[in-house]
Amino acid sequence: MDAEMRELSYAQAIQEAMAIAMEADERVLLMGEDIGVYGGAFQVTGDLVERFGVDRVMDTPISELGGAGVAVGAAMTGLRPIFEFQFSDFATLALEQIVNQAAKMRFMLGGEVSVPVVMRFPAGSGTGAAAQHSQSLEAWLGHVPGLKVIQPATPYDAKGMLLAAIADPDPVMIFEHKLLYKMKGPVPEGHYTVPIGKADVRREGSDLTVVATSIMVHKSLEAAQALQAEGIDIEVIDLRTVRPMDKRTIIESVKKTSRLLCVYEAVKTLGVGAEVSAMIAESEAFDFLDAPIVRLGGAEIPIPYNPDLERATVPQVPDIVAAARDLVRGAR
Amino acid sequence: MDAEMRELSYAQAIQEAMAIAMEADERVLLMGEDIGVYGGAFQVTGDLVERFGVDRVMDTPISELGGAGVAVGAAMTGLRPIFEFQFSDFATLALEQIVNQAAKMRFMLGGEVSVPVVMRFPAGSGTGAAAQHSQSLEAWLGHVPGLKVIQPATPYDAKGMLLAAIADPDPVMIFEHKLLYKMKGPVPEGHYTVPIGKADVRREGSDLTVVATSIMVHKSLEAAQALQAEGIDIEVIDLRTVRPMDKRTIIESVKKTSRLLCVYEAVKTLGVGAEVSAMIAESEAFDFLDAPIVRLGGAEIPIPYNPDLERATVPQVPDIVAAARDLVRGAR
Amino acid sequence: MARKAVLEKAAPTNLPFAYRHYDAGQLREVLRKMYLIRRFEEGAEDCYMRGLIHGTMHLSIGQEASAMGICMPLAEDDQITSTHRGHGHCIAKGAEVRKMFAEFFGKTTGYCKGRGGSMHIADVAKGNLGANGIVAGGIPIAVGAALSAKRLKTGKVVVSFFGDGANNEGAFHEALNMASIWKLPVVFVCENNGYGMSTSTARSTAVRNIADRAAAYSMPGVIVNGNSFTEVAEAAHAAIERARTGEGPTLIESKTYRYRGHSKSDRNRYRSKEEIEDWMSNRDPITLFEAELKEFGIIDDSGIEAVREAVRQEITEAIEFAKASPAPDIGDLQNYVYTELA
Amino acid sequence: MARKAVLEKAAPTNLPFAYRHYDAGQLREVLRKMYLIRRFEEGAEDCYMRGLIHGTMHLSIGQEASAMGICMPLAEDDQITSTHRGHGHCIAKGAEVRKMFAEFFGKTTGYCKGRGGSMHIADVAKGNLGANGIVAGGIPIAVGAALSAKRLKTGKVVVSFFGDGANNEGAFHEALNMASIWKLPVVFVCENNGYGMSTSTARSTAVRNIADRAAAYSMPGVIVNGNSFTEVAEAAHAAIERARTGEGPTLIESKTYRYRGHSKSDRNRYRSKEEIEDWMSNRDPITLFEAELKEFGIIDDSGIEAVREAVRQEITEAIEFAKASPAPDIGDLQNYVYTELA
Ligand SMILES: Cc1ncc(C[n+]2csc(CCOP(=O)(O)OP(=O)(O)O)c2C)c(N)n1
Ligand SMILES: Cc1ncc(C[n+]2csc(CCOP(=O)(O)OP(=O)(O)O)c2C)c(N)n1
Ligand SMILES: [Mg+2]
Ligand SMILES: [Mg+2]
Repeated sequence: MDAEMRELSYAQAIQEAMAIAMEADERVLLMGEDIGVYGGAFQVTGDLVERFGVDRVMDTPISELGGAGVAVGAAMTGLRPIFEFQFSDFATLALEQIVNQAAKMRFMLGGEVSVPVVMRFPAGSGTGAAAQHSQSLEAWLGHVPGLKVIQPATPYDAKGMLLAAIADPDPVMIFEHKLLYKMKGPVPEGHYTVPIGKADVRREGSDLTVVATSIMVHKSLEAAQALQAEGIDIEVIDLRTVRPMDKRTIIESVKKTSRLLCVYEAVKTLGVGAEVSAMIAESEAFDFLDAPIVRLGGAEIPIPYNPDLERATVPQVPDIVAAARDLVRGAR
Repeated sequence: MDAEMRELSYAQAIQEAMAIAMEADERVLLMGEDIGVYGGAFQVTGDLVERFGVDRVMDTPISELGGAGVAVGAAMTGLRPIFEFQFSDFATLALEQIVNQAAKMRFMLGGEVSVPVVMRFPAGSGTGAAAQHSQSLEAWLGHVPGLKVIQPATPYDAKGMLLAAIADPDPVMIFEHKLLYKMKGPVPEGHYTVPIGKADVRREGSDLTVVATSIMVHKSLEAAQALQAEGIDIEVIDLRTVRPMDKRTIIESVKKTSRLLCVYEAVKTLGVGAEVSAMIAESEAFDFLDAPIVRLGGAEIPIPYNPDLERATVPQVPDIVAAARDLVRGAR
Repeated sequence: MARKAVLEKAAPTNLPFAYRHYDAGQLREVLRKMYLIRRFEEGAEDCYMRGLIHGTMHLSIGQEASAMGICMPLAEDDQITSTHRGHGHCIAKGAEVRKMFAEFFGKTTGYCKGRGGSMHIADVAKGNLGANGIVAGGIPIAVGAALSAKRLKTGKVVVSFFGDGANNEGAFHEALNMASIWKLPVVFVCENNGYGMSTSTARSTAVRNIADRAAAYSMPGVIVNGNSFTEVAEAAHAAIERARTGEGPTLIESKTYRYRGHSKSDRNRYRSKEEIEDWMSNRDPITLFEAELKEFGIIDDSGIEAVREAVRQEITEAIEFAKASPAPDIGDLQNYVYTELA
Repeated sequence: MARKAVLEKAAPTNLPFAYRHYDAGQLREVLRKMYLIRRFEEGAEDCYMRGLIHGTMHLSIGQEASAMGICMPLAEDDQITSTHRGHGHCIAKGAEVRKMFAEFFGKTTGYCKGRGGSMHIADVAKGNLGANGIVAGGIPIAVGAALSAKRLKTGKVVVSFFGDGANNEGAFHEALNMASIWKLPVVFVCENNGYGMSTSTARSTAVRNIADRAAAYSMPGVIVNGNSFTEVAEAAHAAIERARTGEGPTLIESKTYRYRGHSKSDRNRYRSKEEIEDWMSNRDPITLFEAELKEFGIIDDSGIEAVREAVRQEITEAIEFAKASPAPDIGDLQNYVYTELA
């Protein structure tokens, strides 16, 4: 860690990125419910309202569709809004503006406008908030051309990818796993970007490629660590961007390891891992495969309230260990 | 075709299903924008209002979220509403009620209620209605436990699956391709059901399995016909149900043909074909595969207005022919 | 009965609505339930602090008169939709606190068998169609339930509870409009506690009173002191009658206050200690109700003590029941997603 | 100029707003544009019938005074958001009809390079942020543009056009509320043509006038005869001034009528021939405006004929331009999805 690195939490890293962007560019402003004096449902905006005032840290009424639409209109006309949803589940109210307007506007208008809006979605389970406050909906937005969709897994990436998103001329959707907010990690001071559209090989290995997203990156790294003792050597790729997907990095890895396991929290069916799997199955890496492509995703149920059920709903380290072991040992 | 079979259009078949259900059960009622005297944007409800009156064929205000919510509430309390969206694109306004409420209600309440609502979504491109009126969003809903999601491809299935949907105690989402509405086919008189969750082998073949959805079933059958002349023998499976998916039928077919091509109109990335591909790649059929699994899906763009561009955006018969030929000939 | 006689001797027209309309036994039961709500929430809060309950919760302490005033005039099979701040509505509509605690503890004996938690408690048998985690999510559902009542001619009335923050959601607008044009038997109850999370109505809402928006749907808009049981009950009674007789919906704005933070993550930086203190000392709904009951001779101090003691007992037992109840089996994870077919 | 002198001799206070406020040249230009809108749509309809244009289209024939009355008081760099029935707004805000026809023909010379078609025509350079295929979809976007105007201090005012049907969408409610609490420079213009597709306002909307809903957002609600250019312009002028001086939004309800069916699939079974006939014969906005112009001596019959001829010419040339323009290259299918980085 070099001199300018400090340990920051994921939430602090996001906050710092927003502060840097707001400092540098008058057009950047924050919108969302209770992001002002409350500091945001997850304290991500924190005290920014004190630094930048209520005109740039705007509490919106509880109006997700209208609020998102205001952000879209503002982005089309010169501002650079960052819109926070309190929970990604409430995106269900705003998809009209996100998908029909923000994503398609440039195309429908033949390239005459850009929509540089950033939307932030606290996502995922693990907080006991039950079925309407725990969903992982990144696959929906990953299905939509015109959007860019990212899932940073570390404080470093959260800051760098958010700064890249703010600089991006097109709409960028950021899914932030709530359980990551308090996770700490090294974060450089000042401005830097982490490119959208590049996966990251978090750990090199030769026996199996694990492509994981968001919090599952950490669980997969833990699993890899555990399997090391058994002599199983796992490569862990942090997908980081759902759309556009970094196919090359994954393909090269699978060509090397000949095995692929996709790990994600969202409902397994039609989750991001389905795309990763299908992409590999139609790529040149297909011929290198020595085993079926396995996906570990969320159970096919809404997220339950009871903590034991909740945990059982999404992949945990032992599940990853078992699936990886089976794949490498040829039990599958 | 037996005595009671007539040729009906897909739209007429749906209308007939609704009429039969309404005749048989007072609790069945229709809701939607301009479904009364206008007959529906695609003339699917037609003159039903004259037969059943405005209390059972209810024109709603232009309020998709509220309207869907009313249907959900009515379904929870004794009615059996069939809610028509004018275009599936407007589902973006109502996903809160569909996904957070209808889909999860039974689970969240520990099994204390059922939500027997049916929602109908005219979907797909080909009418020159451009990016906000041409989307195929079935993959989104296919990602949601608690929903059943179907895409009937023929008048026969449209009627039979709709009748199954109305009888189903849980929320069923029906995606109807607009270009199918005028397609004619044999439809039995009276009540019959086609089960939700069963794919249909529309054509048997030995060289390649094509899994197609909705209008792509017909294009795939046409392609199969064309390839017959080249001595290529294709099996075409009509997926029919996105959720719950009929894995067994597809797996058995691929074990037989050793090759899989998925054909669907929605944006390729994270479309239904991604799930079919991934499902096969992790199944026992993996070991039978002689070629990569190929997907033909929509281009990664919003649907353009210009008719030539519009056609080029989604798979057409020659694309299917070429992809199938390449797969069977080993060019891939 | 003796007390009722006393009441009848007093000049009836001068008596507030509740004291004309309900007998002493009923009024004492209202007091008991107001205590039950408060002690239930205090108990839940305590269990949460002690780490026995996970997730979050939204307490309605300070709003008990509103829940009771609205639910008292409802018939047993009338229905309600509730909110994230719904424990009061749930108890007022007849729920058993032990099954509520069991739900908080994530147990199979809970109202949702441990799947829903605080934000999804429902009691369909008693007409509570459920709390809701989505602000304004229950409003269209209530309209749908009212549509069922009308079409199926059940005679039921449906009440939709929601907060001041919810009135800026599109769902509010769409639902009230439909209820009005179709003249459905539904009563919209906005419990205005001054804030949607940290955002005051002045900062979020373009009208002074939420009830002022009723005119945009051609329905009566009524403002009541939400901390006065009798005021709330009187307005609810009228609105429910109106709904039941086919005259359509009413919007009631019940002005009240929550003492606790929005949820367990609230730093209370958007309001002053003085403001909270003022409501607690001078406008507490239970204190006000007790004073009235005593004034009209319906209960005395020892009677109140007995109520409190009974409630204390019931809460203690309910928590014990919840603790002792079995947790769900992990093997049942997939249950209740779809309706099990016979 | 001579005509202006004539006007000035008349008692100015008795003159309707437009005739006090605009000079004769401007007023003749308004007439020309009203004709341009109508002939544009007639031309588009004709091309559609002859199979030259695909998809569908929504014609605003009969509503020309509303589009012109609202846009006339706008400055060139003021902005609008429009609707599926947006050709009139587009032309009124300064668009070139040849680029509009080219878009209908799906050509690269069209406003959207053939990607958008009728429902997505925009002219960002002239301040038209776009038609919209989603009912009420443009309303929050307009509020966002007004937020930009306020924060970036551009002095711009934004007008959001929408129909009566749109007023029942949640987006309407949420957007008007936000515009009001933030006092944004935006004018909401509801063009009430009596129907959302087949559904009359009486059957869809719980208030008699859409403008009655303005009170729910503490903003002025103004009703005007949408077929009278001067009435519309007067209300628009006041609302735009109010917005520009920082006093916040206004809701204008412009009562008008569409002669054609909703879109090309309409069987017109929800209204009577007599009703349509009545509007066409007795309240046509162009006929009314011409009569006023003649009454005030601003134009005579030969002048009107010249306007018509010029418009006819422009339309013919525009269609030729569209026909002769190149179609997009299939190889460019992927363009414009993301912003091309330099
Ligand atoms: C659609 C939606 N947006 C935001 C939230 C987060 N949230 C939960 S409660 C709440 C405040 C609600 O305020 P109000 O309606 O006044 O109810 P109160 O909490 O005051 O009882 C917010 C913003 C949510 N649950 N749902
Ligand atoms: C969200 C949405 N719902 C439904 C439609 C289909 N639709 C297009 S125009 C229209 C009627 C709109 O009525 P109004 O707002 O009065 O405008 P008008 O057509 O009368 O100009 C409808 C229902 C749509 N485009 N968008
Ligand atoms: Mg509140
Ligand atoms: Mg209209």
